[in-house]
Amino acid sequence: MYTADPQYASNFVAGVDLAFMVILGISIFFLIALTIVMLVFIYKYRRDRHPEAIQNEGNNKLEVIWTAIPLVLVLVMFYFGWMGWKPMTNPPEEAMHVKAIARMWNFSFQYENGKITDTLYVPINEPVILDLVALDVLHSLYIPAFRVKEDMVPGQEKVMWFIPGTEGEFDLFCTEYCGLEHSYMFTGVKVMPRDEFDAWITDTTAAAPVVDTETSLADQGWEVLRRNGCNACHSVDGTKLIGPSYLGGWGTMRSVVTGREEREVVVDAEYVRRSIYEPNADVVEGFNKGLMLSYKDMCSEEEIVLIIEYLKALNE
Amino acid sequence: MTSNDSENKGYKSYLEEDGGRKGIFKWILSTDHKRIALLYLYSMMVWFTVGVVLGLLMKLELIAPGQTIMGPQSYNATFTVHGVIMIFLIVIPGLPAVFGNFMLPIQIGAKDVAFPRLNLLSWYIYVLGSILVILSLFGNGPPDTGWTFYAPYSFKTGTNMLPAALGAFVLGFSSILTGLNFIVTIHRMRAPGMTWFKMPLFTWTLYGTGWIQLLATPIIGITLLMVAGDRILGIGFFDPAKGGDPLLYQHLFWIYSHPAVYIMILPAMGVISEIIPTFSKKTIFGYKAIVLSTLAIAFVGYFVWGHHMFTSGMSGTALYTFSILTFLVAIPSAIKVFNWISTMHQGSISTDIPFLWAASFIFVFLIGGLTGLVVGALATDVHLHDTAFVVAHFHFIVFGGVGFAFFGAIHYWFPKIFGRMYDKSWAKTGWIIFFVGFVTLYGPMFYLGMIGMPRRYFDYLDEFHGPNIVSTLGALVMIAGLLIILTNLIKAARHGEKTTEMNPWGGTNLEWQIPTPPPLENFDEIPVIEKATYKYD
Amino acid sequence: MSATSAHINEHRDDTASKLGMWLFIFTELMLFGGLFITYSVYRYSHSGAFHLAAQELDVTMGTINTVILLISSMTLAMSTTAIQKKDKRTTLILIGITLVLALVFLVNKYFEWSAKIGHGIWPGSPLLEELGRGDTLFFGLYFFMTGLHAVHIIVGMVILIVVFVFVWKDKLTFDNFQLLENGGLYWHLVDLIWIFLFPLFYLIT
Amino acid sequence: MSDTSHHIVPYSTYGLILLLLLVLTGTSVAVTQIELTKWSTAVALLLAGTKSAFVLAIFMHLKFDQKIFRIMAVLIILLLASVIIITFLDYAFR
Ligand code: HEA
Ligand code: HEA
Ligand code: CUA
Ligand SMILES: [Cu+2]
Repeated sequence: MYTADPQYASNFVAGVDLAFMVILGISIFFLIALTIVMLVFIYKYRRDRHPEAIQNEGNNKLEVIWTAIPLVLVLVMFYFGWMGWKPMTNPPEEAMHVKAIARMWNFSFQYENGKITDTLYVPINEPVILDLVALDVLHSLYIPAFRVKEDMVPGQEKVMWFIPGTEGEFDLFCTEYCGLEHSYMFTGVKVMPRDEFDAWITDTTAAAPVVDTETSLADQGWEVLRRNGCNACHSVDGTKLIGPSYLGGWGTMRSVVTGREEREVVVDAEYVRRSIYEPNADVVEGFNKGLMLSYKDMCSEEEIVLIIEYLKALNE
Repeated sequence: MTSNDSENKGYKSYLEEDGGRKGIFKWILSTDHKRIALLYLYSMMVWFTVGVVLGLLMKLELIAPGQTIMGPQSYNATFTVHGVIMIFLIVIPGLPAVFGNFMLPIQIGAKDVAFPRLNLLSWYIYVLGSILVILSLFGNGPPDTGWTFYAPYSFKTGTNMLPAALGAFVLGFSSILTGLNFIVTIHRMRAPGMTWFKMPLFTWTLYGTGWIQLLATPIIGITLLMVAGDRILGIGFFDPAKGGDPLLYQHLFWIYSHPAVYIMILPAMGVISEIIPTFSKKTIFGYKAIVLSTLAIAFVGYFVWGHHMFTSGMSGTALYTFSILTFLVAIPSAIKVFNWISTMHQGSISTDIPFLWAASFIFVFLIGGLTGLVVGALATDVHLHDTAFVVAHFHFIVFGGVGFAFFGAIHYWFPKIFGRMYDKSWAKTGWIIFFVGFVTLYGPMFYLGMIGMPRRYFDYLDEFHGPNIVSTLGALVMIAGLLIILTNLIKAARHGEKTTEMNPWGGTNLEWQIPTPPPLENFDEIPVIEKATYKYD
Repeated sequence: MSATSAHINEHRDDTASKLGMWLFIFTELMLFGGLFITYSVYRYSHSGAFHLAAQELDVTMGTINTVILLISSMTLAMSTTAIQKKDKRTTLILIGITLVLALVFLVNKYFEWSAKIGHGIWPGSPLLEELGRGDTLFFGLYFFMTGLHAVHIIVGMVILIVVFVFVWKDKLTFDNFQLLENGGLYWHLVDLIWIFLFPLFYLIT
Repeated sequence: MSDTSHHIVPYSTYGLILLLLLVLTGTSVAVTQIELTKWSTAVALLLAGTKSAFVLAIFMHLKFDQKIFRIMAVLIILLLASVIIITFLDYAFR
């Protein structure tokens, strides 16, 4: 949110907002001044009040003045814009690294200890460096409250950094158009005190798929699907999205295209596994190749078993 | 258009002189620059209607969070086709092809453009390109890449991106040929005495525009061909998996598309520079400064493309160079604004409808231009890039600028073109409704962008709801205004009161010194120009 | 065409059509300019791979083609002299030689390309995918740029054939040969581009 | 209506230029055989630039035509060069 709150949400807010003030200030001044002058002229020199125009072809002195003044003003604007931006390019040497991974259409964040989440958790008042990774197409990571944004380009290593300054939850959007569910590619940043963060990051129970007996296997399978963002492309209710729906798939026959060949396969454990690890090997007829990436690093064999349980449960 | 009109007037106007052809061939085979101008006008009206409806659909979708009238795929296709139509089919060719074609030869005292048949061919190419764009709607579904066709998404999507890109490629040809034609016409066909610094300012802006069309358009042509190569042959120019660099695509795209925004705005500025002196009954203030600023915009405009890529990961050096160049290109625009307002000073101003459009142009252009400065600075653009703020900036300047100038132009030259007059009070009613709707529609988007709503979002969080409602209401108001304006004009073109008055507004350029509507070859005898333009004495 | 519109086309302005041709040439320059930008960027970021990949190209073949194009440019330039000297026969012969040379160029190009394809190198071929990114880009650019250049050769040939016929039928004469000159300008442009393509692809080993 | 008095270029001029172009081509091929490493591209481009200057001036008659054509050609080549240089402000400093 846009506020003049002295408790800045990140270390960049002050610089960026100063640039805003300066540029918007000058702009609004010119807008109002020029509009008023124009309206006054239109009123004062209306034809019925001023029937004879007084000819005047120009004035070189004036031309110079109104070239020079804006020139100085834009240089001032440039300067403030530059100063607000410069610190963004200089990440500190010592900082916590988080790998931010974007794919169609979700973010995931991987911490130094291997923990993966779909929301970004960071400790307050400490520099954080995000290593930006895009797996398929361009995405862009934008945290309005922090005034930071950087595109994520597949095949390029880029970083962004900030020091969060206010506790709380903030929005995090994808701002580079990336296809169907671009507008649903958002999540949050949670800024918390150091001790809370330490407790959270060492608590690995939430991340590993421990087979607990409390929740059913199928529910845990759903949890896996949700965490990996599969639902962006696969529906539960049979609607055709980017990929085939989960509903009514298990155990049936499917026509798939393997390479150039068409063939019929049964949806069994092997098929599901292959669809997750080598999604482009067999492409179900009517869907496009190349849209899904392998989830080999993100989804373990045990998790696939849970997913299969979920698919089976859907058939009931 | 009855033929015995000519007997009363003693000459045959271009509307009656049909070259002995029949039916529609009277138009589509004519090489008369004035008829070709009208061909462009009519075909653009069709696309324009489509574009406006698509814009309205988007606003309706955005009236509330969640899905309201269409799904995400349709929304993505809608803004893509809306952008492609508006940019490539309406505002880039718009003013040059319609009013440039009609007025340029007349304003410099020529009988036609240098290559009349090439001129007609350009129109056919335009139609071909627009058909390709429309074809992209069928088959695998309309393209969903945004008008920017950013790689690598543009060759990953399964939709019909290729026909749309090819359409843009073909339209580029039309644009190049028009520019070429105008430049040669201006160099070779000025009437005796029509020296460079006696040329009307509209002609000057067409000259600047012509050069941009000629020298920038091929870049997008080749870029789209490369994308086609990536899609069809799998070459991998822009495919990161094959070593290509998606950022290079952005460079190439904007090397064209930034200068393209000046293709749009320069003729618009030209129109304003015509209207203001006429209705102030006063010589334009600082003629030479305006000419020089036109050339400066055309030239410096080539070197600022990187301001669309501030967050893409360019080198720091490139970032601040582009930022500073962006600020420099704003100066010549400022010079123009100051000169326009000074022209009004001590004038004798008639607030007829063309003048109202021109004055409101200055206001919305100021907003659009000044917010361009906000996104031109590095720190602020990092926050605002790809948010609703940018959408507001370019609607204010593209359609506030070019659209307002277009309406100004059509109201200004209407009697000359059609030999008929529209209803002035309806025109004013339409204008005020349109203006109010316009500001209500796009104003809230600045705020939305500042609080962080990304663009190309089919759905949004609840916190963005309020301003979006206002904006949609504004759209409805504006469309009402638009309907009034268009109905008034269409009605007038068909049944409006006939006029043969040569100079209804008291203008000084050559177009006001020939009969209304103009005869086939504009001038019986090529005029000899002695006076400077915009001279009132 | 009616009498009136013929009237418009009646006057002839050679400078205007020459200017038109030059403007078109500028457009073409920028078209290839986009590709040269692409080339220089990738050359810069994959310079090692470009050097190695270029060894695959046949310098002799490239040199021969350069020579052919240069000669054809000269013969065509000479034809404008010939026509001004009212020497129709020489004019036709010179244009004819140009056309033959253009054909030889294309035949050479054909053999060059098919040799590459024989080695498993074509845009998006599996071999390129193995060879890596620099090679993919180098050969992508190679095929694209020389291909586009070849298209220009073909267009140029069509123009020259038209010119040839017009000269033959005396539609172009010593005092009215702007079309020949424009065709020449176009042809020299094709030559001009090759002058840069040749060192950039063949001579960077 | 043609206001250019056509300058008839003698055949020998064209022949001479061709000879020059061939020599330059030979040079640039020869130069790449010796290792100049980082200079070889610069030299090749310089030679190509010289060659194209000859083609533009003589074959394309810029030398004999009105000045305006020369001005335009030079400006456009400068424009393309500036665009390339500005693009490299990004790539060279990444
Ligand atoms: C007609 C079209 C047009 C015109 C004329 C302009 C003019 C300008 N534009 Fe705009 N622009 C677009 C169309 C246009 N733009 C479009 C379509 C996009 C979005 C593309 C997309 O992503 O889809 C865009 C996007 C865009 C961006 C990228 C934003 C982003 O994506 O992050 C930027 C950034 O610098 C920018 C800047 C400018 C500037 C500085 C000017 C300047 O030329 C404006 C100059 C005018 C003035 C400054 C006003 C008059 C001056 C005064 C009254 C005097 C006082 C002034 C001073 C003190 C200097 N524009
Ligand atoms: C000329 C350019 C132009 C025009 C006129 C418009 C007109 C409208 N636009 Fe715009 N719009 C774009 C160019 C334009 N648009 C572009 C380039 C994009 C970006 C696409 C992308 O992201 O890829 C965009 C995106 C865009 C979005 C954002 C999508 C998103 O990011 O989520 C929205 C949202 O509401 C919108 C709404 C509208 C509305 C309601 C109208 C209209 O309904 C308003 C009605 C119009 C008028 C009242 C008249 C103006 C008059 C003229 C232009 C001249 C007339 C000419 C002739 C008659 C020949 N548009
Ligand atoms: Cu990811 Cu938009
Ligand atoms: Cu721009």
